[in-house]
Amino acid sequence: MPERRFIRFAVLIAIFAVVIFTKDQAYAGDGEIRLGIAGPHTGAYAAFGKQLWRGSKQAAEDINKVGGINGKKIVLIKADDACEPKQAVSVANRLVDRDEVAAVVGHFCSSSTMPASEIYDDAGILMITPASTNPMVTDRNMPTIMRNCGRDDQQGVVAAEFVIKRLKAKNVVVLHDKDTYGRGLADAMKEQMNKLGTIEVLYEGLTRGEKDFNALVTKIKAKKADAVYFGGLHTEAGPLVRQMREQGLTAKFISGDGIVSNDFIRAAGGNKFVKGAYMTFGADPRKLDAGKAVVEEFRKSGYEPEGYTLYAYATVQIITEAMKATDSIDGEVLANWLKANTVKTVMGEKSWDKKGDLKVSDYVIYVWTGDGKYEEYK
Amino acid sequence: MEKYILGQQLVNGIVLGCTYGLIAVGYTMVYGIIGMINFAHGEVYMIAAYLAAIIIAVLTFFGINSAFLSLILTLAGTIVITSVYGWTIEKVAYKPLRNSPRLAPLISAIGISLVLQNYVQINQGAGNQGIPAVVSGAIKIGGGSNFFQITYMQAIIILAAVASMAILSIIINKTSLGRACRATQQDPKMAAILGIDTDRIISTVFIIGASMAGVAGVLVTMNYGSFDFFVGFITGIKAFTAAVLGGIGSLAGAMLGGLLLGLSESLFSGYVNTDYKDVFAFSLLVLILIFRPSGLLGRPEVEKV
Amino acid sequence: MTVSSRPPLVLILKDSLIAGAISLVIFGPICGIILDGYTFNTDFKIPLILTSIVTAGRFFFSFFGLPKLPDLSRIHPLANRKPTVPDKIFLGIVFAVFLIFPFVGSKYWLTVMILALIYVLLGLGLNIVVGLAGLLDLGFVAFYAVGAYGYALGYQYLGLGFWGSLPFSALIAATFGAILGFPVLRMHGDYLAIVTLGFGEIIRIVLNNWLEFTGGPNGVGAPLPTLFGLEFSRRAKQGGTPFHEYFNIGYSSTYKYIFIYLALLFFVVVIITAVSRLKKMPLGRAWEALREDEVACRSLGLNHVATKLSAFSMGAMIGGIGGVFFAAYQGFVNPSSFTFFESALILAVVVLGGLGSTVGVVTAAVILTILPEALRDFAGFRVLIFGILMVLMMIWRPKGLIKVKRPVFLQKGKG
Amino acid sequence: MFIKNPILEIKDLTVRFGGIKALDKVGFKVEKGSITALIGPNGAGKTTVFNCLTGFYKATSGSIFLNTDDGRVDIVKILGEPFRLSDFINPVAFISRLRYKMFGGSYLIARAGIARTFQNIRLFHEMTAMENLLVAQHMSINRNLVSGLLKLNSFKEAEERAINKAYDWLDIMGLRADANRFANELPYGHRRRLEIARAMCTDPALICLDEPAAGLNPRETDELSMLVRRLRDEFNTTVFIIEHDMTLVMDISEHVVVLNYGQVIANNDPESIRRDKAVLSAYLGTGNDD
Repeated sequence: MPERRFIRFAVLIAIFAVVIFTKDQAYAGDGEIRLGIAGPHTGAYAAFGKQLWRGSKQAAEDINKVGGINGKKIVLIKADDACEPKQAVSVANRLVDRDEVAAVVGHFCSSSTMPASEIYDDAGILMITPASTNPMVTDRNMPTIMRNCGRDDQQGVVAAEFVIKRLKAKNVVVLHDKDTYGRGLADAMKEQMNKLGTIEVLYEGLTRGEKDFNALVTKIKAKKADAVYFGGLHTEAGPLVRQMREQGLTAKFISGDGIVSNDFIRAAGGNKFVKGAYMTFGADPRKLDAGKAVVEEFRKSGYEPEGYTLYAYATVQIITEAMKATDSIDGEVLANWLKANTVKTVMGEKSWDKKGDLKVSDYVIYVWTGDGKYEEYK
Repeated sequence: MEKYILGQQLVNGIVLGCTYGLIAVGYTMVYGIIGMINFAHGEVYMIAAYLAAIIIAVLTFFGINSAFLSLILTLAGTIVITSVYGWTIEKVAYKPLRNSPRLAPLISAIGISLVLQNYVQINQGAGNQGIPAVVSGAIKIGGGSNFFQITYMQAIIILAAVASMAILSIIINKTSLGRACRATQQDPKMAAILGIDTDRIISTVFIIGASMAGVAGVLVTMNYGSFDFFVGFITGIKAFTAAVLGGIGSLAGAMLGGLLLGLSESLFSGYVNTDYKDVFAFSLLVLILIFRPSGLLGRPEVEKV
Repeated sequence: MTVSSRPPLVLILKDSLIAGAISLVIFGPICGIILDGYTFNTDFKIPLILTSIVTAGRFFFSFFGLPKLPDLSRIHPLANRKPTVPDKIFLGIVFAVFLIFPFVGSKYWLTVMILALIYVLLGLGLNIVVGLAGLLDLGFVAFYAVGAYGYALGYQYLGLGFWGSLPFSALIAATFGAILGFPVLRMHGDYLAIVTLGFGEIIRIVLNNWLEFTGGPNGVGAPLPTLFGLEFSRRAKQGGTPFHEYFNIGYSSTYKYIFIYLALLFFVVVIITAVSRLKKMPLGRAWEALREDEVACRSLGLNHVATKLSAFSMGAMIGGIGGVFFAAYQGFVNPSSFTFFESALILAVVVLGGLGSTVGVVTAAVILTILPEALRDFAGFRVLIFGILMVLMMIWRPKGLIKVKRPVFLQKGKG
Repeated sequence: MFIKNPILEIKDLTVRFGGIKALDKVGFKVEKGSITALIGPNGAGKTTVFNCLTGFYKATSGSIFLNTDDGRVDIVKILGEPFRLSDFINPVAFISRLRYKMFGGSYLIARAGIARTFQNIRLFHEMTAMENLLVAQHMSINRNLVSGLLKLNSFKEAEERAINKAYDWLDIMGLRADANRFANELPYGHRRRLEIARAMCTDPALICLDEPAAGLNPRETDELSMLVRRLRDEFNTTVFIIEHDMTLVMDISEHVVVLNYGQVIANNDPESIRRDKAVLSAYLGTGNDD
């Protein structure tokens, strides 16, 4: 008898809807402070998601060991955006509403950070990204959106100065991976380089996810380039530099903090390929005394705190400090405090300007040595 | 100088084309036999890449370092395992949908490729994986700064492509298995009536396709040295494009399409612009399909009235 | 394999052991040997567990037969049948649930439901092309993108507001549909598929590379929708008065979502009605006839060219509207939202729902959007499970969740 | 045989598939209001003639003209023919040719007044018999989107009329019971009749039936011959029929055209066809008569 079936079905839907949609309403954890760790925990960039997670996890544990934030324990919530804007927005809403986090560490990809930050701004929650270097993140004057890493324009400038003044390169090729981060970086570098009076011989974008750049490399060769700047991530930088070397191209290779990961070596398929590749990156936290102990801790657990691990760690510290000092979780309050004060972190002293960018961006040049490590280039 | 650059670009294009071709075979054969786009095929290639790295690692662990030996063993091992993968995927995801609307398997294929990607990511980690250079060195043509080269690895890829094409066409055209395949392709029902175990044929085709993807996976990975759980996707799309370009269902077409795609990509990005090379590739596809609606070597479908 | 015909135990055992062996080959290397640089660590626990699960499962199923799954096909599609009274009750309840939902549901689920409704729109659009006209389109995301960018760029360059750009974007999307339609008219089945796929990619790449116009990968900001000049943002950005100030109530971003949701719901209802009427109209019938047999159509004087084009542009138009809402909801668009996977998802909505069935599309869209969110608690395994469920659902109902019923025509007066 | 008022004029119709000549300078006329049969051994090119004049094949050369009450139509032209040198001097001709090349096609022929059925029945299987007939009336009913979407009366009325017409045809074919059944669940004979009904719903001046009796049992065949006559007598539609069943042909047709190896070997009334030597030899193989 279909009639009944309909009504039963409809009623079922109704109940079902009311149940899921209302069950996760009131759920305010007491005696604990929740932080959302938002980033690509799955998907093509999960490697970086892992760095964020490891860093923040370590930080939370260490802080909780010494009594947490004014007695309240830190609880971390993994929020996966897979670097997709669509997911970033819904996960941001989830953090705000369902998990009722006090602050957010993340996101990673600038393309996710921007739409997500709208939500946090709206809800007045503090969001500090340890990795999104795209200027637009903080240029949209949202009071509670801050960053604990440099900006592409700062980074690009450093790179350009280095290429022109130190390497004395004449024929410079500028490449990018067509993505927010990579292209922003490449454009910033290009701009500065042009200011310094050098016009690139080639400016092109390769496709993310591809492995074969031989055609491009041959083209670079034809341009007689003596330096190649690449704005992008190690996943493409590796094969690119390998194929350059394989085709006997000796031009210098310079890139940004997107290749700060031992994955870069693997992506290139061996140390001999990455040897002598330069990159711009914040003063290596692993070298700072402030970080020594922490780094040791990581290494004990058999994990090399590379890339953004310590950035995430520091970000958690920063949020903790702000909350301790103000004894509040209101985004505006925290943000204002941070913009007025200086915080000691595992990465040294950090302080912010009105926009929420770091006052001192300590970008320096690193060079990959042949033994699977990178060291500051003096 | 110029002619060496051109030479190099041609080499790049041909090598890329061969890899596309090898993978396209899988698409084209499966399509030919059950008329379905096997979107999970690219992921089999990705699995092959991992297997290659794993086997190499194990071999070096047991102290086997001779290039030749490890190449052969890796190929053999990978082919076997990917074949099992191909067979299983067919049994699990497609066989239950054999007589359902033609879009159903397409969707379950998409599901499978999601599954495989994440299955590998969860087990092997999301990070980039690498494979040490097994074969190194190159044949240089020209001298000084004016030369173009074919690395031994690239040469191997080309040879492998040619060889496997030859073997496959022999299988398809000479053996009784091949005859059964073609019969099934023409008319599954009739073939079944004539006592051909069509299920077995279909499985076989999946196995062949998967092992081709295996070969491609091993060689390409050795050539580029790195891979991650995401490589299957882009390569898959490209290979599928190649298969269609050459006329889906035709072996030679797959290879031809692959080469055409590879060359057009490398020449366009070499002499025009890298940003738009895919736009060019796809536009080329559209143009060719407008004038040859069933690909370069596909047999045109006559409007039977 | 059903309970009735159970093979002898020996065979079952042999069968399960073979299954076990195969699964060992499959899981062994990938799960057992974990790469670590150029060396590896072994951990054979997982593969062994998995293998034993498979073996046991295989044994269990071939011994007891597969579990019977409930059959949804009895739930009649309401769109293409003369609705009877209980149908109307049913529809009413469903609609009521959708209507009251934003006021009871949490904001998070509200946003999820907004996405779901957007997918309903996209599904309805693609359903016209694939389900009715039978043209396999793997690049539908292109029109979605065109719609979204039409809104964002239309605001940036022409100062078009939300309501202004709805028709605008819809029109542009429809035009793109027609443009795509022309070259592909001669192609059949899967050649069409790959070409549309290529078209989708081309659109994305162009959006990504044309920095000067589209903002490239950085994307463009899209304004929030307004209602009679009332804005839903905390501070007025488009020179109107904020909603909450106008009614002087405290600000909450929920208002914005409720508004978007309701507007979206309105459009969904309108389009559902439109589509279900189209099916009973000459055009809709022409589409379906075309799907069934092009030659016969031509022999009846049906202009197949025009019909195909109309299907393409009609579908594209709906997709474009979906795009506008997406941009409005997102407040920001950039090319990475319009990848091939998006097209695949929309196609999944249509196929899973049951080609040509409107109710099916709605159901499938809601399921496929809620599922990944509901699975968030599984963290890393989320997408894996999603994939598995996709396959299972397909195997469970290959013809889609809802079976299409034909409209019934009775002659007035006579029986 | 003298045709005073032809509805169809075929002149020197030649079709080549690659090397082989399927039709070689075929020429004949069809009297308006007649029942004309096209017969010939298998592979003689009968269906090819049909496909040419319903536009599924393009003639290699030759001309086909259709004279309906609304005038004379050049079938080859509306199918879109290759450009000629003269077009480049004469823009008008050029434009018209271009127009037909781009937008022309077989569907225009149906609109000109030729309907057809197919040797292997081509119904819309996943649709009901009723819908099949409604699709066929596509041209005649109100196609205005707006009025349809808003369910304006104009649309409702048009729809009403279409439904009634469809039902009338179902009655004529004795298919009323099948109105809302799927086409593919109808028995074979019913499908044949439904296809004819569908063709008739386009109000053709000329209907081409391609082996309508194939696979029918004697009783159904008799019904069919009745039916064909009705089509002509009641709806004054000219019937042009391909058929193998000689008794049927001789029974209903007034004019018979015989094809063999792509050539017209006889073109006359049934009686004389019966006695025609060429025809006999064509059918009985070698030409050893007497």
